Amino acid sequence: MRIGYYPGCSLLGSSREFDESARTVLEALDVELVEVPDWNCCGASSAHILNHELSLALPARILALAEQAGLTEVLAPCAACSNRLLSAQQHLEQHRELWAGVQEAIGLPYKGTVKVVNILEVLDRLKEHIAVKTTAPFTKKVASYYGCLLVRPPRIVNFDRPEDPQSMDRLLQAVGAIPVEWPFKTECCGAAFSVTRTDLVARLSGKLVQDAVKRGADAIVVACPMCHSNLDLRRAEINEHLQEEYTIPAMFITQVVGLALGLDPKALGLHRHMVPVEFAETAGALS
Amino acid sequence: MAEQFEPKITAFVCNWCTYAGADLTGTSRIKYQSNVRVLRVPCTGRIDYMMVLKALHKGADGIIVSGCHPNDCHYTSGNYHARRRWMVFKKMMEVMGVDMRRITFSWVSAAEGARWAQLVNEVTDQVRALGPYTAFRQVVGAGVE
Amino acid sequence: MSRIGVFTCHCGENIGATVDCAKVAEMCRAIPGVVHSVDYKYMCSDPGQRMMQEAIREHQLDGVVVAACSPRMHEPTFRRAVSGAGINPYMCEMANLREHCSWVHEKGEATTNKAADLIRVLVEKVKHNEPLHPIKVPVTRTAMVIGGGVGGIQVALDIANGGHKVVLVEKSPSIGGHMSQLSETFPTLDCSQCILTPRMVEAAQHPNITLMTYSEVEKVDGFIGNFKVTVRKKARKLDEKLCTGCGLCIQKCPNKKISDEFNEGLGTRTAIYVPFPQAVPNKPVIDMKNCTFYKTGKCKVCEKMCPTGAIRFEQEDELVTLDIGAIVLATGFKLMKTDAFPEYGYGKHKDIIDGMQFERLASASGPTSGVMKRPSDGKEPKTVVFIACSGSRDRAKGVPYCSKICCMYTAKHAMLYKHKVHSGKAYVFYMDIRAAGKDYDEFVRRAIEEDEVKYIRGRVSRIYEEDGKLIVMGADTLMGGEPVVIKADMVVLATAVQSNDRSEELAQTLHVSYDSYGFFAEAHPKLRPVETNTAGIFLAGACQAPRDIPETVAQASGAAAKVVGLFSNEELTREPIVAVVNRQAAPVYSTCTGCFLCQGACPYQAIEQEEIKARDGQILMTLARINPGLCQGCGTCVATCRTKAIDLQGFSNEQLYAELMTL
Amino acid sequence: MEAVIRRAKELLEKGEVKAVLGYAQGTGGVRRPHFAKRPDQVDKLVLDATCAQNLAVYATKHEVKKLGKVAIVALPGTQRALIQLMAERQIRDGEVAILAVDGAELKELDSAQGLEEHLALKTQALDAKDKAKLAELEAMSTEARWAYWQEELSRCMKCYACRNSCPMCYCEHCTMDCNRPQWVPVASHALGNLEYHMVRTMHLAGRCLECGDCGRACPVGIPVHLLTFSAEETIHELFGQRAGRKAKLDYALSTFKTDDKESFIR
Amino acid sequence: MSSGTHHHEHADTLAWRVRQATGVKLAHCYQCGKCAAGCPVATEMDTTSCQVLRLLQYGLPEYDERVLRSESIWLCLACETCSTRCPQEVEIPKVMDFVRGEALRLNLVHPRGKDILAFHRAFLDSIEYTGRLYEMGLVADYKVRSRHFLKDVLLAPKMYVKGKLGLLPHLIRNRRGMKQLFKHTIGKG
Repeated sequence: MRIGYYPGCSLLGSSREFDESARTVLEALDVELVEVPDWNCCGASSAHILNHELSLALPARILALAEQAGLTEVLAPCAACSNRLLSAQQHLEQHRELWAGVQEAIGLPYKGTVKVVNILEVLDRLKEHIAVKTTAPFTKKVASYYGCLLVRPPRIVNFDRPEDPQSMDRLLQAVGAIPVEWPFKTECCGAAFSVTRTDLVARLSGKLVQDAVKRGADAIVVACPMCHSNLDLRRAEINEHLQEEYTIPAMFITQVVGLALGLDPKALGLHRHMVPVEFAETAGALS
Repeated sequence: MAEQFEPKITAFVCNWCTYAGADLTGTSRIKYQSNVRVLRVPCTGRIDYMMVLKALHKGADGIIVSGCHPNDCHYTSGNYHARRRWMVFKKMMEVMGVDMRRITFSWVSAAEGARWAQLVNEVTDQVRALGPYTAFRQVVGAGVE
Repeated sequence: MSRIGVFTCHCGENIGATVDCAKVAEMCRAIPGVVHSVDYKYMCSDPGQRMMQEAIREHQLDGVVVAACSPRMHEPTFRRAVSGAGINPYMCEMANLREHCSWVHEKGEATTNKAADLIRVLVEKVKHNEPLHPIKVPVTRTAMVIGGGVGGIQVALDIANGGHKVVLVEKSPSIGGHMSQLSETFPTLDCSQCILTPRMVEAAQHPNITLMTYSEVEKVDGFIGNFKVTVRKKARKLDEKLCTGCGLCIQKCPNKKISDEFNEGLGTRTAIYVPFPQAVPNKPVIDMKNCTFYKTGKCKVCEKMCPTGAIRFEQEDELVTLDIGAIVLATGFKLMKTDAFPEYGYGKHKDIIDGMQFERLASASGPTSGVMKRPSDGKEPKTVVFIACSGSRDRAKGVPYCSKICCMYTAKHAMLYKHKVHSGKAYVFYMDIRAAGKDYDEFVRRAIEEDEVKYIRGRVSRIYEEDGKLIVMGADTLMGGEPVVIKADMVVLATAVQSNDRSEELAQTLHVSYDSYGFFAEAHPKLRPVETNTAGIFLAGACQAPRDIPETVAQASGAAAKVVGLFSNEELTREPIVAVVNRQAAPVYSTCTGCFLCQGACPYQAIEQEEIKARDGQILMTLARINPGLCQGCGTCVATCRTKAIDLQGFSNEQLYAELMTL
Repeated sequence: MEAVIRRAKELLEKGEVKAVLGYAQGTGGVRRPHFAKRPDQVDKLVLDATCAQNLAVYATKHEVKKLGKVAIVALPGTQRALIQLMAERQIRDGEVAILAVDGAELKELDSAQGLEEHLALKTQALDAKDKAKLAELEAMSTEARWAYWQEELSRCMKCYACRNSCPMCYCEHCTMDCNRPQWVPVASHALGNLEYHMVRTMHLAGRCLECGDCGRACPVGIPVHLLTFSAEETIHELFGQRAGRKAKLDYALSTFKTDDKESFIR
Repeated sequence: MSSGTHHHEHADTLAWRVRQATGVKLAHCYQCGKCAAGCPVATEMDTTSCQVLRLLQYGLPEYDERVLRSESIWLCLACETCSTRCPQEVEIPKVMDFVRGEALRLNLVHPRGKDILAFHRAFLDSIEYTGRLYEMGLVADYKVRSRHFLKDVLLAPKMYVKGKLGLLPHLIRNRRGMKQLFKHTIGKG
């Protein structure tokens, strides 16, 4: 399988391990990733909060570049990125009158032919493959955390079901994990307020951490760098807010799959977490 | 003062909505121009395009075709069938070069007395402004009837 | 050459003041074919009518134009008058000099001329009028009522008491419908079964009523007064005549763990069963899907047990065809299921139930004998949340309409709960309280004021489970949308009322129209609420739109009255304003080409096939034939017919052509 | 071609059909319809690009019907005509053996259902010349269009060649001949011609197979086919359906959608 | 279809501008409160989502201004929980987006909204110059703009150790293109 790849900014920085683990795992599954040449930031929430046209142009440039590179499908592991790309794409689909302006802005032709997919969709396709290749079943209780952007708004992403989604759970079961019955799969973690309203993030993400532990989860599994940084980078604030030391790690789905495939924890970037992943499998990685 | 042109307007209306609506115009004593001659049929579904052609044949300068609003048809769907027929008829007439500004399709319900008066006045004024439909009259004239 | 009389009416000042009636009468004398033309102050008055009749005789008139008010006003009057003088009523037309002329135009020559024009047009029409005669259709005076709920039972009883035969068809093994599942009824809180069961028995025993339970309508042919209905009697696997209803078979049936429909899945039943103790008829059916014998070929315990040997394992469905004069649809409704709500857990929480399930929990005859126990663990719920508008008024995930009965039954449920669990807390999330009805609002106020049910105005965004509690996340819009979280033991969703399963299918079988939600459509939303657009088929109850019991019963009696009215004569007479396909002598037979393009255009399925056969029975041609019983005279087919083989009596091509040619 | 002839011969020899209707060499290079009633008459059959006429027009004629089952060499236009005729109950299944010819491909069918499946695979498009002409008309002013047709129709002499050539004008008693009332004047004068062509167009709207025979048939070269074409295209635009494709009657003008657009209604 | 003429919100109201820009018709909201009920930050808001819609429904200048000046519009996380559950399919986040833009344009941004704004500005600047987000730069820039110099001083080094904070920005090749892109979009307004 050959597929376009748009890592997005945070996978170059705060969520490097997502990029690393995604690349490692997909390579192990014989997927060839073709990085979108000279890609730019999708604009995240900032662009669409401040300027509508900008929030269209930035994703449009990425998609146009992908088209130019002859890609028909682009994987955007970052849920925020894939959501932005999809919304822009759909909006442009419905408003052809905007194309001229956008194309002028990005200085590229835009055809809107590229299909944007998220990491779960790609892994789901490889489920059998993964099952076969699983050498070290990840026999932990996990809280599968989808967050907002993977499933909402349904009319944009139309992926899985908007409430109590199942795709990640199925995937986790495939690698031996035991998903706990968890009501907060799609509760918001505080998202873009990571820097500006850390207090809010602490409260919202705190609720998640607390409940996941209460329901016996050993790890929270995520597919979104924003969720991850809020649950991992912000753990100090969370624990302070909850007045308790929560050590449950937040792992990227790609890391979990990676471990199950018996890949090197370091290659999966497990050593980069603020909240250590103190499972036997990863012991080596953390020394 | 020069005699102003008085157009001949023929209206085809259904019995249950527009005819009743026109009755209400009367009972409400709303005045409108007297150029219009109303032909009553049970339902717009009954209105054969031949009738419209014959009205033109007899020198109508303007034509009104009106019935129940969608959903209100006394016969549940006669007006829907009529609506389709008109769409195709209108296109055919346009292709033939007939001036469709002279044919007005409308919905007037039994409750819309004022609307009927307004419709008749609008059409009458519009057609008066257009002047006599000489193009068609010439054709009729050329035919020995 | 026709001899037409024109009678111009002044209508006092109404026409006379604006139109010069004398002049009009004068002008009309000049119209070829007009042999008599007069004007008169009040043509509709007795002397006016008498004058007209004398003139008809004196001048041997064969057609009449009355130039007066709107035909929609006095056409019947004057048609009666002329027929009194011995000419066919349909030889009389009216020119509308009042509503369409004198009342809407200024006095003056133009107006007077217009008046004359209007008459001229109708004179030409009358010249082409044909004497018409009312259409007579024979009526089979047996009614069929489809659906044996409270509505259907009421219709059946009313018609039967009116002295006519009724066949009551019910798809389930017993009549009674939803009402038999209810515990108490609003706003009186009287026991549902106590008021319903006597009616059920009465219906079963009524000499004029034939019950066909466990039966479904399969096919309907014919038209008003003359339907042929095919009913499938599903095999009960039982000889009803032999069965005494002793219930021994039920006691002994080894297969006891089948989810019980009557108790909405909250209880269990056996494979051979009667839905509920008061069932009518009180005769069991074997549920083949779950019967051990049909699954394994062994068992037959019931057969061994049955003292009268009534069990019939080999019994097959039976098709019965009946002659029916009128049909009443009373097929009721269904409730949206709790699994339809993503944000409420897709139905995975046992303790989130729907209204009908609550009725069973509250019912003395229910699975808990009326004791409040929540389904998951049988514990008594201390806090119960009721959510109105679950799926109703929800264009996104439910239905956009208001289900109408929920406000009331939710209040009732909260009340019943409080009466059973005094210490309990009852919360109701609502958007509006729609309690328009006799003693309805008082009832709701009682729930709030006396039983201290807490009403919160807001929708619930989400429900999830935590530590055995259901966390209900709502908001109070009367406090600016402040979030309200309630930890509940049980949640009752007042789920939307929907049209019953297979209602579209049934509508198509009967050729009645239905709305986009599958509710049957009434012929006129205001003036013909119990009729359908198909003559002879009527509506009662929630199959038309959400309805409560009083409304259903009222409408049922209304429908019954319509049927009894229809049955009051052996024949029904109808206006002869109908379409006809022309017929001519052989070898032409008709100008109809048998293309049947007209068929689709008919709103009433009135166009049938007619085969012209030679003596040897060989089919010479197939023509369209219009069933005068079904045709309502819209004329859409006439305008559709290319060869003008179809014409509309009273508005024929010749009449309209003649009118047009005088313009 | 050979395949067609071979099959035609077979059918006649086996007596499966009473006649085969196809094309034969006419005078001056034109093709004329040819009835082969005996195997030896089959050799006359030709089939090439110059064969155009819609042979379905004969399928409804008494003379043909009373022969019994006949085989018809059916080019796409003829195929569409035949299925439409079947939908309008003018031909019954099995009454005609259809030798459906599409380019080199030959397929034998004898039921409407079979035809529907066959036609479902085929696309149908106006020929470029007609498309262009329609566009041109569209572009004209109302007055210009009026003038154009007046000019064209001035040559019409109501010979009814267009009517007779049309497979869908099978009515034995055409409105034109109906005289109670005489909606359309019989005489071939400006009004009579205009109304005739208007009515013809309306009668074929939703039923025209766009075979173009009417236009070809006109002895004075009036492009009457453009009228029915534009009507048919209108139907397609408005209601997304085409005549001559369905086995079951689906006539755009005897059905409706509650949300049919009605922008034109005041 | 009906003879009645369609009546739109008055052209100078915020509601009307919302409709023009986003296509969201505020009249659709029937104030059931489901949005607020599920909103993760409803408790933080001075004006809950359904109140915001309610105020807009009035079309009164003073109420419009109350919305524009509210903190709520800056607290909306665009998590789309409300729009996903709204029975009337009102796309509330779209409304919030637009209203924020208006607050900015009319210079009515709530004091506490300014920090959030600062962050987004810093974010976009970072992209404008480098094409990709330069987190280190962003944080620094944000601190300057928001004057929260001490925020996250403890976190940054940890991240650096974990290799999560590159000291140098990632640059894209076609930076002129990026400039042009900004000029043609946000640069216009």
